[in-house]
Amino acid sequence: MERLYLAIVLCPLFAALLAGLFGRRIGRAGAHTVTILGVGASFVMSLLVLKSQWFDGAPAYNGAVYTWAVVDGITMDVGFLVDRLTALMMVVVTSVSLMVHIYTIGYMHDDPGYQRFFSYISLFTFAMLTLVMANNFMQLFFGWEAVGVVSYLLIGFWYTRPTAIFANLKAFLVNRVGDFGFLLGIALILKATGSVDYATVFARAPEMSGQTIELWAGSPWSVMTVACILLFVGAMGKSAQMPLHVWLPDSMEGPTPISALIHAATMVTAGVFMVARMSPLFEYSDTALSVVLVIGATTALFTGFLGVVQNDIKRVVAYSTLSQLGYMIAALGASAYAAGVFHLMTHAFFKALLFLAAGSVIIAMHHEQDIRKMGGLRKYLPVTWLTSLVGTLSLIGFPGFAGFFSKDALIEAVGHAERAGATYAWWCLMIGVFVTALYSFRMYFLVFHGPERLDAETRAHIHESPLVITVPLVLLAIPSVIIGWLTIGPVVFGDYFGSAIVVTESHNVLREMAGEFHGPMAYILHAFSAPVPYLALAGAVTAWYLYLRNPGLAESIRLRFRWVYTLLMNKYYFDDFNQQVFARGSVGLGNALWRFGDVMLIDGGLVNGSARLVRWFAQASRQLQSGYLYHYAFAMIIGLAVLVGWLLLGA
Amino acid sequence: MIESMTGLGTLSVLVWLPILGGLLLLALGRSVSAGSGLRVDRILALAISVLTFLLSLPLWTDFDSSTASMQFVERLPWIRTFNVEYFLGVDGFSMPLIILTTFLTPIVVLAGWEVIEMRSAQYFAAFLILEGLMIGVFAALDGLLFYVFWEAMLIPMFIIIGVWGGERRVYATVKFFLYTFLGSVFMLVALIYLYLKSGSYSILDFQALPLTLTEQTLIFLAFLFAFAVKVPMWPVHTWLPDAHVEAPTGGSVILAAVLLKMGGYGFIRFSLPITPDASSELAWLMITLSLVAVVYISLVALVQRDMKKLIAYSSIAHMGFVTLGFFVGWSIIDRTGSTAGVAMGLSGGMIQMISHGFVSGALFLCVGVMYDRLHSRQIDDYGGVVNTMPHFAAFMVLFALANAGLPGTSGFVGEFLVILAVFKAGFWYAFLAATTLILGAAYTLWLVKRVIFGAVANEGVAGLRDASSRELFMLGLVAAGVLALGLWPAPLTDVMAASIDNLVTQITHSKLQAPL
Amino acid sequence: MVTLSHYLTLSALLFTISVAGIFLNRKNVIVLLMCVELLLLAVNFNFIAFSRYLDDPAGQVFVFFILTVAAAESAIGLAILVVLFRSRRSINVQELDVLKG
Amino acid sequence: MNPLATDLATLWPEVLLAGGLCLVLVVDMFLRDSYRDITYLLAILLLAVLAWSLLGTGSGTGGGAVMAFGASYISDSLARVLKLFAVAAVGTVFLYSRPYLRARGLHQGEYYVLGLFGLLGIFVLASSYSLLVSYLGLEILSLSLYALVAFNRDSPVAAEAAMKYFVLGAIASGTLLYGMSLVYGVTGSLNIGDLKATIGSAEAVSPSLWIGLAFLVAGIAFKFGAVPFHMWVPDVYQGAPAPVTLYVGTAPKLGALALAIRILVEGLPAVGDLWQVMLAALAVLSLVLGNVAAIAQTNIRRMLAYSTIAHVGFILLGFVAGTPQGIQAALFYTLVYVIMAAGSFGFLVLLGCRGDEVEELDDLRGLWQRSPWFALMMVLLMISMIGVPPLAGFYAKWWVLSALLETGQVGLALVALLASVVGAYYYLRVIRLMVFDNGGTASAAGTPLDIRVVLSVNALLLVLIGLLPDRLLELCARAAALI
Amino acid sequence: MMFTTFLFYALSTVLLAAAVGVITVRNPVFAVLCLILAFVTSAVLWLLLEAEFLAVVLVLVYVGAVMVLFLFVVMMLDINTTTLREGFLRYAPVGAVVAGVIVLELAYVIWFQTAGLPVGRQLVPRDATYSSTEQLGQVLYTQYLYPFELAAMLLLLAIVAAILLTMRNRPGLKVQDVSAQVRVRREDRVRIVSMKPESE
Repeated sequence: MERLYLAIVLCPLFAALLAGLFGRRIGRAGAHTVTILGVGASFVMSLLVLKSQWFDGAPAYNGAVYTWAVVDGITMDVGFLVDRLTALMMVVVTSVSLMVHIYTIGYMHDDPGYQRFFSYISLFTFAMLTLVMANNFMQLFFGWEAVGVVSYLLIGFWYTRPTAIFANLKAFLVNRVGDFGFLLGIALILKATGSVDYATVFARAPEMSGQTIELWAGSPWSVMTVACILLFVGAMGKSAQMPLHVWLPDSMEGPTPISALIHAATMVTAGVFMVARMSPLFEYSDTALSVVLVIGATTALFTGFLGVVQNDIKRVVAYSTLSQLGYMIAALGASAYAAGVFHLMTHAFFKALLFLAAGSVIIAMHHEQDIRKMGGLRKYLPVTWLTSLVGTLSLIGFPGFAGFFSKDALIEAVGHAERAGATYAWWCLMIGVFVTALYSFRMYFLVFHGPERLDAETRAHIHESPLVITVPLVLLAIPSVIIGWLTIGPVVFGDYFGSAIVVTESHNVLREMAGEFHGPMAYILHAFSAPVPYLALAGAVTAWYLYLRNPGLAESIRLRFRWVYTLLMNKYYFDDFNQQVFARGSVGLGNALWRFGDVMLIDGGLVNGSARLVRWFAQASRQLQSGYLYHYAFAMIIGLAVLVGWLLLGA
Repeated sequence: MIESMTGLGTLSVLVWLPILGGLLLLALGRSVSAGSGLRVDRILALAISVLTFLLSLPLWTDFDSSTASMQFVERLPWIRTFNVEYFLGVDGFSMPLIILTTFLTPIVVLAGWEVIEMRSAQYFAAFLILEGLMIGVFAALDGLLFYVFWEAMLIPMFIIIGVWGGERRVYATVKFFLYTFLGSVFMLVALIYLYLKSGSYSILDFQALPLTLTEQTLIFLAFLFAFAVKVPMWPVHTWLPDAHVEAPTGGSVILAAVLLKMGGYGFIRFSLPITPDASSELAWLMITLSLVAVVYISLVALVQRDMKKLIAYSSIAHMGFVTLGFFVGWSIIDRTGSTAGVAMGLSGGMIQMISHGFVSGALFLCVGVMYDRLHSRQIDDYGGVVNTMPHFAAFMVLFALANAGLPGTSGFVGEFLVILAVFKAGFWYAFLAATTLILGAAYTLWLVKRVIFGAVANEGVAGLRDASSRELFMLGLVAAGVLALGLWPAPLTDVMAASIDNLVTQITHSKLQAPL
Repeated sequence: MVTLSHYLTLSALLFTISVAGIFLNRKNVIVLLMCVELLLLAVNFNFIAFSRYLDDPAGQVFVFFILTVAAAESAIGLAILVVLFRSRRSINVQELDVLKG
Repeated sequence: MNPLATDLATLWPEVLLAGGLCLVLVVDMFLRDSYRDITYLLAILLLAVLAWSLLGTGSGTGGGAVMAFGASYISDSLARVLKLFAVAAVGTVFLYSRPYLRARGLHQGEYYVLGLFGLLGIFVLASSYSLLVSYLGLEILSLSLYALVAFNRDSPVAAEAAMKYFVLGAIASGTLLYGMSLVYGVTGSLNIGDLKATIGSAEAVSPSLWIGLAFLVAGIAFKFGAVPFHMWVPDVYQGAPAPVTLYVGTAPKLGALALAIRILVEGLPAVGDLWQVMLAALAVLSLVLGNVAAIAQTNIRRMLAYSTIAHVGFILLGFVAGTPQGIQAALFYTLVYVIMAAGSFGFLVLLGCRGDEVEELDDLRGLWQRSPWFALMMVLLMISMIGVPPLAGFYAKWWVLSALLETGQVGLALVALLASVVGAYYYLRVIRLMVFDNGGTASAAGTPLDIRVVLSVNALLLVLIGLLPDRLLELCARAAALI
Repeated sequence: MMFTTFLFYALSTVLLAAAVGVITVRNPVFAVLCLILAFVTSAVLWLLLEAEFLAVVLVLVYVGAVMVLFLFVVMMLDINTTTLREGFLRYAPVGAVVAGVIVLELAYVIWFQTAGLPVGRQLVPRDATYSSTEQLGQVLYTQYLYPFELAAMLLLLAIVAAILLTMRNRPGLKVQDVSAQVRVRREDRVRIVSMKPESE
């Protein structure tokens, strides 16, 4: 079995290396064949793993591949922990990645960096797999940073665009802020448990929860709380939770496929996965969970608002991603890990779908991304239209669609949770439902319905995208509809995860809900007794009224609430704040330290200062050597007199 | 304790082969250097350095990593009058550093391959001699022998910077010389004092010598002067940026990759084992200085407009981790009362040294590659290099990421271990140390953004030709090292483990009681 | 009653006068040479006085040699003086200031 | 065998030297200028014979001290070593000087004769065991030096330098004599052995002895050229003809060392702490002033003069330590210094021996392009002067420091070190001018082979000593062991 | 005794006055004369100390030879006597201070810190037959042979040096070249001219 896991990880890597190093030799076709084969292989194998885990009920595998290092008696392995959670993630990652690979053939087919791109996304798949399959923190951190780097490279893929290279630097640095906390969290865990290996750490979690640490004198904190919060800071970075969410919208500077793959389906969900993976730790700290809950809910709502005012098609989807991530995180915060991960899965499909659809639209519009310049595309892009309708419905949680099950479940779970901030979170999420529907359908209507606002020559050439693009859309549309129906039972309310996720009884909201769960159908019906569907519907209708029925109203509203609008347009001024305070601040500080500390004090004062002093002294001493014999003699006599006097006085 | 052997062995060969080779080159002089009809100097230099590297491999392969005692020992009387010996040997600390040296020297020779037109024979000769001396420093187990090699290194470096350097080379090289010279004279005093106490110059005897706390403190400070300048630690670091900026590529590489390591090595070989109690008394100072180096210097690096200066400052910041890792152990013992984590800090520091050798060396090579084409080190003169030099850009980005401590590259391992260790000493230490994740990434990647990425900035950049196969080869070699060390540091850690454990027992055993 | 101290004092005074003469002299070098002779004279006084009071001939022998040396010394000194005058056309002490700094 | 015969037998080096000297003098008188080389060769031959015979006896029984002439003459290992090195130094000086003198029409036999006279003075000092003999030796040395400095009769600066040297030297010897007279007055003896014997605790507290000591120290310090009795050094070094500077800068230091060791260390150990204190003060002054003042110089020889003063400070520190260690260190330092000085002044003579004088530091610019080998040699010399291993200069400093630290005088050690760090600057400047810069005129092109070889050997000797210092260290240790 | 004391003081006064004169008088010739005076007086003082031989030597050799040499040089290089002397006056005070310090230091020791000095030791009475010359003669060539020889070398050195520095053979100097005289041949001296006899 171990060989299989290794193969799953390495296939994409080798594919990436081939495409990257020998791209020129093997050519475009070669590049995409190799990588698609690689990812495809690991997708198939992941399915096998899932099967063996789920249906054959194979035990979780936890083994080392090789010993990375042994330091101070602490062994750090590179190895795999494959249980049902991992298996699920592997399938999600590889499948979406496969779709994106195929889709890329069409999307990038006239880009000079074709091979490079394939190599990158394969490399990403490798990194993501090592992340999810890791069985220790060191490797987790490795994957964690690796995906970050690949996303850095991919956001800056079009490196000649100033915006792109600004965005990728920003993304990397903001992620680094997260990793900063993450690394400290790991360090704390090592300090507390003396190991970085999941199994050992989880085993020692109980004793760890007892310990306390003094961050500053006289304020003992529960080690568990501090560790979990620190780890969660990492998650905030990767999964773009407020206030570390600022990088995600800018990351849309990258090519659309990676927006789908990395910034919607997989990498950004790493945080969710990580928290779920760490459930044995988080369960010991209500404080930490509350933090998670509140942050998640806040992100879910407030980034949703931002989606309403965006006009760039990809940015709208990006903000919706942010808000959906908020949902997942909130679910985790409510100890409904399963629900979180479940939403992660469904979201992976429909959000990838939406992105790819958006990409399809963008190609059709010849890289025009402003939805105000679109409209009525339905008749030009039938497939795209249909699939994105499916995606949108799934996103807003239209009953029966995948998104419905996941979102409804997690909202309910949050509702059940009794934990500090739970009610606040519940309200955020509820309003969020409305907002989601509003901005999703706003985009949908503006793009596919209503009057055509596109210019003549675009209209002349516009046509449905080729098969390599539409097929992935369709392939993604299917799970977006049905996956929820099929899997909610076992995954959320069943014990699919088994030991992979640990929830203490008192927290186990899903267990409570499981009582009322009588199959998907019943669940749908039951849902109508709750406000969620109506809110979604309301949102959709509002969107329809404002943006199709009489757009003037939308305009007038915007004018009425200009300050809200500007606030939203400026994304609550987060970016400006960071730019002014952190970027400017550190540069200014650096300049001050350099010019004053190094150049002026140390170099000017100490080093050159002493040199100048010596030189001055030297010049002065030249004056003593006047050249006059009598001065010389005088000096000698003085010296003699002093010597004698000294001796006599000394006596 | 040490099986004494007479006659010259591997280490002597490693020390003297390059030196003699260098002298040979000097003797041949003009007749073989650039401009002369047949130009064999560089080939000769390359041959000698590669041969040295190959001869140094047995150190690794035949190394017995189970013991902390010295290996490949050579012990001959040298100055009977003062009981000074020609005493060479390696343990888990010195061996990797020697390998690093022998590995990098051929690359340095390659770096000067076509670039050095003026007095090339002397150039290569200087580097070969320097290599021999550096190996000598790492291999010497006799205090005076160590000092001799240590000081002698100044001469070739002084010449290298002064002759083949940039505009302000004289200022830079004199500053370099005087700074280091000033530092090391204090070490001389300490060595003599230890000799007077112990009756021998053997470092091992020094380590076994019981000393009072005041003695230890003074000796520690004396050594600190010497090593802090070499490392360099804030606030005696200002020679480094100047030296780096003015030095030729090869000089910068050796300077950053090996010479700075002498300081760290000195701490491990002298300060910690010889004056353990003073070290624990003054650990707070060392930790503070290291943290200052990490934060302050990183911020300074952020605002540099000269690539070499930037990398020089980043070197200082990274070396801060070395000293941090070495000295955090004391405060760990204070806080936790156990030695768990001390070894982690030490090995973290050691690995950081090796890794920094690779990474900073590589970065200076990259700058050199660009400088050879555009003859500018100013960041503003570049931009969009990737458009014209894709292959080179790939390497540069790789090394930049390694410099930013990306897991999978060597840059990560040391910092990771050190931060893990430091956390045991206290949250806020770790907090400050970990800022390097952000700051390091900030200055490195910002540099990359301004230099490598973006549209072609000017016709100068537009005219660049991509790295030649020679340059790619040498960059590739280093890259291999960076990745290997990052993906599988186990071999290195295993080699050091025994010596580190031994050191831990040494330093935790107070000298104020009976000798060890 | 003339004691040893008297003679010593006398020589001390001579010594001082000659020294003072050397560094006060702003005129010509030849006076410097004379001062040197005075200096030696002072020393001779010491030796002779001591040898008398110690009743030991060594002191007188020493003086004998000092006189010899002094003669040789003044010969060379005067020779140098001549050379100096030939090349400079002056033996003014204040003009001997080419070498300085 | 009557006592006089045995005395003369022990006296053989001086006899040989004096006899040979007269021979040279006589032969030279009958030579036409075109045959001056014969004088030269005779002188060299004489020195060779001396060296050979000294080696013959020196290498034998290390330290059997033999007295003669009523214990006013001593022949011990120290004397032998000093004489040997003095012979070598003077020989080297002669080898260096010939082409230079020839190029300037100064090639007269008197140069060699006076040189040999100086050597005789050093011999006398080296094996003098009585104040009287020391004084005579000192005068022989000094008078020949005065004459040598004025040797170029047509050079006004030389005459000025000679006159300054003479007057100050006369004062110094007067001071020395005054001191001797007081010591004689207290102890009633001129014999060093008797001094050591008679000065017990009672006499040690006699203030007049102290004053005498102060006068003695002043005289010795002048011979060394220690601050504040150093004023003659820069002027003489700059004013004298280069070969004479070469002579003045090398061999006489051995004489001064002998004077100091015989009188202070062997004669007046009872008041050791007093002269150690005085010498400490002089040493510190010399170290600081010498190193600092050298920085501001533009004339090479003047700079080297100040560096000499600094080195003298180090030598005196050896005496300050007072222990046998210290004396041996001082001896070693002096020997090494003589080699270094011979090299660096010889380098100037070499550059000047085609007629064009090399005076200013700037003349050295870019020498490496024109004559790389000799630039390298000079670099070695300078590095050795800084005291950077692996050159001989380092071990000299190292030994002195060891001696100081052994007696716990850490402060002095630190002062010395810091001063030498400051000093490093101007030696580096020489290297920088020769190696880093361009322009300048000096060149070793067309210089005769012999002098080239001598210089190379001279410089490489420092490297040899640097790599294998043990022989010389042991030699010095044995030479000064009996004190 | 009274007489010697008086003599001592008188001569000392003269001596010191002469010494001061050496360094103060304007004309070097006078300076030399002062110096000679000083030597003569001290010679007499040495007689008081029963060092007749040295006293005689001082007068004969020193005054007779060296001082004459000085005088000769002074005359030879006629130095203008009107050289400034306000320099002297300007520096006199500081000079006086330093000189005073030295004198005080010495006097302090000589009079008050006499430990170790043979002061107040009773003079060994000497009978009329005693001769310091004899004494010197006895030790000079035996005990002090070595220094004596050295002195010889020293004088040789002085001769060599003096000649080297001062003697120079200028061209056009009227000297007799013996070898030339010996080498002369008849042809150089006699010229035979043949002329035909006059006929009438």
